Amino acid sequence: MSKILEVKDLSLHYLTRFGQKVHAVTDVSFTMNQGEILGIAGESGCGKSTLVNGLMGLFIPPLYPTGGDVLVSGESLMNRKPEDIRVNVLSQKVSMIPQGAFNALNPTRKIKDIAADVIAAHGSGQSVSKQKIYERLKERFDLFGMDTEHILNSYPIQLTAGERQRSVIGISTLLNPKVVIADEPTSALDVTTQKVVIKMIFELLERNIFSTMIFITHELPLLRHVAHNIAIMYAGEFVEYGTSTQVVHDPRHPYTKALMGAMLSADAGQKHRKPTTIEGAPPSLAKTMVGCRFAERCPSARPECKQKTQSMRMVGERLVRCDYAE
Amino acid sequence: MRFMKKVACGVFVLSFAFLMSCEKKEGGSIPRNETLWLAGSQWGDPNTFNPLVEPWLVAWPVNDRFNLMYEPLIAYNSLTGANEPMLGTLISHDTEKIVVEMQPEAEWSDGKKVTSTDVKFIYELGRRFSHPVFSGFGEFISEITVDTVNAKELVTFVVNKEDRNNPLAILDMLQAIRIAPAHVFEQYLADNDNDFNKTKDIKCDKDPVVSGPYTLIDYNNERIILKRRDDYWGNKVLYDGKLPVPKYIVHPIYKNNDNFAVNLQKGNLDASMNYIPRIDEKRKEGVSTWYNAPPYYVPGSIHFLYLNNTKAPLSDKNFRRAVAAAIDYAAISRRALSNYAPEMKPGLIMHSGLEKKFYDEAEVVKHSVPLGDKEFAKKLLEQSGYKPVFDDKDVLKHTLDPSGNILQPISIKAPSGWSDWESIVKMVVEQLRSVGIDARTGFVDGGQYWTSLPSGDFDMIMRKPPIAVTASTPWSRFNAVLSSRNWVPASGGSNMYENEGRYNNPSDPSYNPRVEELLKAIPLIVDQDSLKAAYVELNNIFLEDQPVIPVCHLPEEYYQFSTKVWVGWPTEKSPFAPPQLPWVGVGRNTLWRLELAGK
Amino acid sequence: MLKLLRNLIKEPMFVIGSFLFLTTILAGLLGPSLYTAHPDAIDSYVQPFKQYELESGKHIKYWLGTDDLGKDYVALLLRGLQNSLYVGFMAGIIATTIGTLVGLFAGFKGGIIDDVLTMFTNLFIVIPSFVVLVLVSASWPEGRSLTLIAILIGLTTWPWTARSVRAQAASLRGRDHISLARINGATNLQIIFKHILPYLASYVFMVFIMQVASGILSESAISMIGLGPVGEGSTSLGVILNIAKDQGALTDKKWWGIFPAAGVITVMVFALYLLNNSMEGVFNPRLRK
Amino acid sequence: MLKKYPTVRYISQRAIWYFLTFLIALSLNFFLPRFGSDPVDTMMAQAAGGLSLEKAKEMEEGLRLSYGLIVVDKQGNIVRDTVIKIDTVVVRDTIFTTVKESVADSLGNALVNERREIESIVLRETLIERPEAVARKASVVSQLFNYIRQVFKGDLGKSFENGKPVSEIILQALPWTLALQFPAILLGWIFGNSLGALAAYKRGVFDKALFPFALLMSSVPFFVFGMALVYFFGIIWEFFPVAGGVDKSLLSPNFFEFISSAAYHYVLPFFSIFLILAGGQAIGMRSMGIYELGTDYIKYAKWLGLKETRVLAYLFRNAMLPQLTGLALSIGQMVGGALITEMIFSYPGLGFAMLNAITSNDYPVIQGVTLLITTSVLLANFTVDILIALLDPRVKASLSMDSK
Amino acid sequence: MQNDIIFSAKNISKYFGHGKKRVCAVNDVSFDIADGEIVSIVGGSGCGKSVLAKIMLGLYSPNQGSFLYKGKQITNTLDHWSEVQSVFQDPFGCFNQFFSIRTQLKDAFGILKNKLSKQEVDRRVDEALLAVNVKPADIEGKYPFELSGGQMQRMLLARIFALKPKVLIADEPTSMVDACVRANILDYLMKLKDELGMTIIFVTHDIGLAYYVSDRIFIMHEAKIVEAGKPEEVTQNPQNPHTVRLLEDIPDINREWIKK
Repeated sequence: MSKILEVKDLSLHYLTRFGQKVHAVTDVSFTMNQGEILGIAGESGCGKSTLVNGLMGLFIPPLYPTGGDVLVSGESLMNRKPEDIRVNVLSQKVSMIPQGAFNALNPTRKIKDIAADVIAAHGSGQSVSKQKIYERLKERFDLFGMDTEHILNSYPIQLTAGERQRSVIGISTLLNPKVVIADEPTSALDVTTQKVVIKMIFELLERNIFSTMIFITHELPLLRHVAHNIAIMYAGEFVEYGTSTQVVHDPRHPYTKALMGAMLSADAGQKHRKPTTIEGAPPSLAKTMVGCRFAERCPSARPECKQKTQSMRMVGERLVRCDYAE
Repeated sequence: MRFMKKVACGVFVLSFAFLMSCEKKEGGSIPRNETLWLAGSQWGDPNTFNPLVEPWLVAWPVNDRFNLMYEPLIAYNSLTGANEPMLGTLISHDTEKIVVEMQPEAEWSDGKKVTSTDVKFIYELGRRFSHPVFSGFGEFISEITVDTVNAKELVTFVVNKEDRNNPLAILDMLQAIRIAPAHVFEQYLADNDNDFNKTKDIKCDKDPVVSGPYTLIDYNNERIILKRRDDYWGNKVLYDGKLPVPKYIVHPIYKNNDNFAVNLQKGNLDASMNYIPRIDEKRKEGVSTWYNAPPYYVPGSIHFLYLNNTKAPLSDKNFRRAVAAAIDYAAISRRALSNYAPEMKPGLIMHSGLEKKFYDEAEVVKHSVPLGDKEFAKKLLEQSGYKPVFDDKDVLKHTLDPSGNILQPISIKAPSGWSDWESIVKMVVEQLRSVGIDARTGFVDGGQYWTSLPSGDFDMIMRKPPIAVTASTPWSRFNAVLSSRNWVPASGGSNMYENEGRYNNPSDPSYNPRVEELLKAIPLIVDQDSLKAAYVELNNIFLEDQPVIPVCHLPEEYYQFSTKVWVGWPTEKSPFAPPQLPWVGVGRNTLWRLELAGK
Repeated sequence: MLKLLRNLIKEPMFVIGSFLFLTTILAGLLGPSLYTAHPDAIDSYVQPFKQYELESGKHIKYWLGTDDLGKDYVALLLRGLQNSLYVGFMAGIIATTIGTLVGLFAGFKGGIIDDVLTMFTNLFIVIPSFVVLVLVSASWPEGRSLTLIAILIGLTTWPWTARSVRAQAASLRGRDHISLARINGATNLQIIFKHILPYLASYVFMVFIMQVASGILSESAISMIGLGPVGEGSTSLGVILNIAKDQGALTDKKWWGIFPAAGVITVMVFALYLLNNSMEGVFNPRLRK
Repeated sequence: MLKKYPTVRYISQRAIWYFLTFLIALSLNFFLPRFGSDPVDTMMAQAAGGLSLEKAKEMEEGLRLSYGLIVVDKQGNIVRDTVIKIDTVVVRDTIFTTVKESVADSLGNALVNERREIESIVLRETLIERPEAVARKASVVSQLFNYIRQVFKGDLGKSFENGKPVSEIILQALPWTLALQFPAILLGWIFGNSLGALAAYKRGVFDKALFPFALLMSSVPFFVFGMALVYFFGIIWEFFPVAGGVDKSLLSPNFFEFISSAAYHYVLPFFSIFLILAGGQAIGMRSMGIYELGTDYIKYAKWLGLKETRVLAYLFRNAMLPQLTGLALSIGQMVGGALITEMIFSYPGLGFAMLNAITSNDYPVIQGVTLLITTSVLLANFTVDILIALLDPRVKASLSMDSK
Repeated sequence: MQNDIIFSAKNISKYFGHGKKRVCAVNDVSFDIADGEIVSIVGGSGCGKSVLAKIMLGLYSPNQGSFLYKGKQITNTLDHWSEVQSVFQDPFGCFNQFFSIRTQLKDAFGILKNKLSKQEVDRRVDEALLAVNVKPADIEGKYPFELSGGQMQRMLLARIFALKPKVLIADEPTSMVDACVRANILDYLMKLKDELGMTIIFVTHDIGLAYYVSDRIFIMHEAKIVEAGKPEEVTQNPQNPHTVRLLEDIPDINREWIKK
């Protein structure tokens, strides 16, 4: 088991158009080994998407790294030229499956052309014949058990939502990336399609197209089935980080507890269980914050929580950002 | 995408190559030092060069009185008043008949002689095909007879005593109607089943059969090019065997007033006949005119303000006279006309040129109101019972008529966009209002202008009657302004194409039959004293009644030339030809006298 | 809203644009009362197209010279500015009103009404408005007034507004707040004016600005070819240019007859474009990044 | 049959729509000039000076006939209706006294030898009925149908000014206009859009410098820019000719001579259209580009590490499609503005022909030119519609879905 | 019993378009909904559940079959809406950005047949706000864009608390909010039923949520109701394969969902 991805105290901020500094990610650290699937969960606006850009080394203004480091296979992504990142990192080392597959595909290009563009962008320089590229694509897309010819030769608008999502997955993993980041790949889909897509990702894992994945969603139950480890993110910080069983079945951080309490299912016995709810909204990331960021909404908050900045500590074999968690 | 890129690249490369090739090449252009560039007659696209087509449709130099390709029997010299020979020589003219002798040497470019057959052909077209343009034949000429004396043909035009009885008009025709080759057009007619309209559709632009010193070699929308005919019969007969100097004459077609001035100053154009403002400023660029000082040009026509004589208050003679007195003619010339109009004298007879002999200053002063005399105008208005009403800011509100009713504002029409007339009207309005006449500008679209003129739908309107300086001036001017021959009421759906102001209604008690009598009589008067007496009498009636207001005397045609390439132009100091471009009437004589500059 | 306005004020394009435009408006409104020379007053003693005149070494009589008749160009420019603005605003108001009403109605109603109105709108878009303007102006029987020109421009340019407003209104039609208003019992008029128009207000305003600019441009173009307004006091900037060009100002190197008026038109239009673009940047969040 | 080929079906639908629009434009073109004065009246007033009333009437009838304003039977003879006109004629009887005066004697033989003075005037009114054969005026509708028929025959009438068939005038002017406007608009569009896309993509200094400049360019009226070019490059520095399409002194030039002279005259008018158009297009493309930049597919393309040129190509291609629609819609405006440029440069194209026709109230030419402009704008729109259907898979897909 | 039937649908169908383009959204559906029930309509996207909800709301009328509200056809939509109200999916899109929340809550009273006095309206708005745990002072003078998504969704519910309609049609009110807000909303739906005895039609694609709140569940698939019954029956003992599929596809933490 080798370390594929190491994130050390990564902090990111971006500037709004009027110069406001937003600290979207603060002190995020984790390590991923070959073959590991990490789930990151959190409410919308918690900094998940900014983190994704940071993990890919895409510090395109107005996004700037505040501090920390990201290492992929031991190579740092910090302070590198965008062109270097583009040629050496993207699609090959770190790749991304975005949410909303419909909008992610260039509407005026056929799937095969978009895929060919990816190959061309990371080619060794000499041009490969169209025929060869097509064969390579066909081989890869055949893995998904779909009408490959139809998909490759279609424009995105001619495909169904599921086909599009699968095309995106196919394109993103075309160059066998070391790490795949899946950013809410299923959140716009209904439950049935969601399952199909997840199955497909697992198919790729099984075939060793890629082996390491970060899966971002706000559906904790889904992570329970997909991820080995789960990190809960709140207001730009990881608040709990542990194995999926630990986090889902035995949450320790008050926020994770609240999230789990709010989950409902069709299981017997769940009927008329009062779900927990969290009042209030996450704090604005544009302000400098003192103390626990969840303190305002925490049901078990103590007066000192608002002053004392919390840091991650081991609680029951997982990391929790709460001094009072047990 | 790639395809688009290729197209874009291709287009860029091509256009770049295209632009790189932009050097001025002399190659196929005609040599400047053999070419005379003249402009100002042809403004639109040339369409046809058929001499039988209506003059307003045919292209230069077949239209108007241009004698370069087709020639008339005689040519009128507006400087001397002489009728100079062209295809014929004027032998005699009296009140009964006009006799012209054909030039025996005159021949067409195809070698055939120009004979009386050609003359009769063109003059009888009007009768033969009821053609409106050549229609004068019946009204003015009762008969054309030919006698051969000593192998010379004498053509006699008999005045139609029964109809118009006007030998002056026949003289005008002789120099206006160019003779076309009868044998050519009879053939065309025969080819077209004698259908005159079909014959008119022939453009006559390829090797036309002409009698004049130049012939058409090329034309398009940009210019018309004529080339000298070295075997022109007239060189020997009329010009002591000399050739006209320029080998080519080019008429560039400028559709924009701007282009004339620029090209004259750059030396691209040798002479033009259009209006160019502030000509004195261009003098340093080698542009000259007949006179070196104002008015620069030779006046030849009068621009009028026509008044609707049938509509109150303009039906009141005194009101009209007040209007004439109120206008500041000098200011108009200075501000609106670049000083091209000489000092204004009242009446229909000009105090310059050949008409001067009919001008009687004492009579004019006696009968006319003083011009530009606002006090006089005010007094006259007051005496006639008109009363201006001013508001508290001393701005004229309206005018009251003698019975105390408010007069409708008097609108002065002019076609919008004719900037010199617009300027004149603006100034007249200002001046009339200052004496208490409620006048307004009424600029209308050109179409509206031309429609309201003959129908009489106006209060006052700017007008230049289409009168050329010919043997018949100033009679033709009096006739155009005063004739009640075809009088019809205004705005009744009937049009008048002369005397549009509807002066002298024959069925009105105030009708003055003397006007018509004199208009009929003058063309028949031979004795110069009697003629002057008649003109003075008619002019006095005009001055007393003031049916229209003469506003300024301007040249009939402008004539400015550049000395950058060609010199030897006629001017005040060297008046060997009239102040016209070397294509009109006897003005073409200039062509034999031009020299290259710097030689 | 306030925040958007505050952002707008921070926008340099907006500041420059509004400064330029307010300057032209103020010049048009106050100019004639500050600069009292009458635009139609003819100085019969100066040369035609006098470049400028210094009197007694100090007092400048003609800042920008005179025209061919001896009229003061500054006074003419102020009058022209006033008239061009009048035509621009009038045309803008007419086009925006008609366009907004047609667009709102078509976009809100949908269905067959939308189809018919859209077809009608497209018809008028593809028939070049310049051509219609030329045809009508050229054949208008009585003197063309400023108002007539403005109305003609307004009547030929409304389809642009209608088209864009329709698209916006149609996208709003399906929004939930319209459905909510409906089940709140709001009438169609209430929905249009309370629940659609406010959303389009900034957009309509931007379109209005563009219509004013295009009105000014169209007027100057039509005047330039000699089909502009006629009659006392209706001198517009295009008319000044037309007269100056007819009188040979361009070819006689009398630049003061052409370029000040041309410059004023350009500055006005530029200012309006700046305003429009800066507002688009602020009101359209996609461009904000 | 057509269902199988949705694109063909779409194109034929558009063709029908444009044809209907054309008919409406044709009617507008017919009716608008008739707001004003009767063209024949105008011609008569200009040409009939000095004619007798009978001749004038004959001429007027001839003109009306040639403009289809009166009804003709199958043999081509004018259909006449007999109208009884009742005129009130005031007959004046004058009683003269003869006065012998010296003035009379001096007037020569032709005049009566005595002058008579009016003693009194007696007025008598008489009613006269006179039958008159009046040419039957064609109704507006039949005129319209006649006009449409003529237009489809290619007969646009004759110029008032020189009797030249309008179609001939247009055919002579059209190549110049096409040669000027087509490349200027096309290249201006391509150049402007490329700059705009680049500015949107690069932002930064390039954008900051380009944007205000492009905005300024797009706010300069065509004719103002044209005049500035004429003034500086034609008159002050005399680099280029200020008027015309080709050297007027060329006599039967060979191809190269003609082209080089034409190119020399082409520079200023071309750039005056090209630069302004490019400015406007750059502004439009820039905001389209910025909009597209925010879209997910561009983000995704960047995440995938596509080459910068490729991302730019995505951007250009997709932002171009709405720009293409914009081009189609605004081509009428552009052509209108560009026609004025021709007037400034006295370029022998349609715009200049129209200006001259306007100044001389030559309605058939005005109508002919405006009709041609409208037609070509419609054709351009139609072409762009087809182009979009071919270029944009979204439109294509929606077409085939519609036909399902 | 007959009087207690709120909605009665007999073989209703609704389709859009004509000829070959015709799309059937609701196909031959029949059901009765009794007073005071919470009925969930569950199905995947495009199954026709939203169209059915709109028919109930009177925004569409069926092309075929009879659809009765309280035994009568819906003729006057304004009358209908005074008793049948709705909350929508997107809480942000539901409010007009240009008016304050309070104003818009008050505007809602326009639909009621008996006009209330100003004081009465104010009182009921305050009451409704308290019912959804919002202090009236907190939203005083606030505009929609100043609130978070969760708060906005509560405002929509406050509107219902204020109007007190007989029937509420909630069309996917939870699909665009985070998990914790979702629970909140369901709570209020229960509260509406419990406290005001409202009949609630709850449209969702998540059978888990339906199970949690409903008295009855309709499973829709391809424009038809394929299964209907009590939540326990439907979830514990599904008869239709589509129901089974819907249940299986939900990732439940306590159940095997996918092979790793």
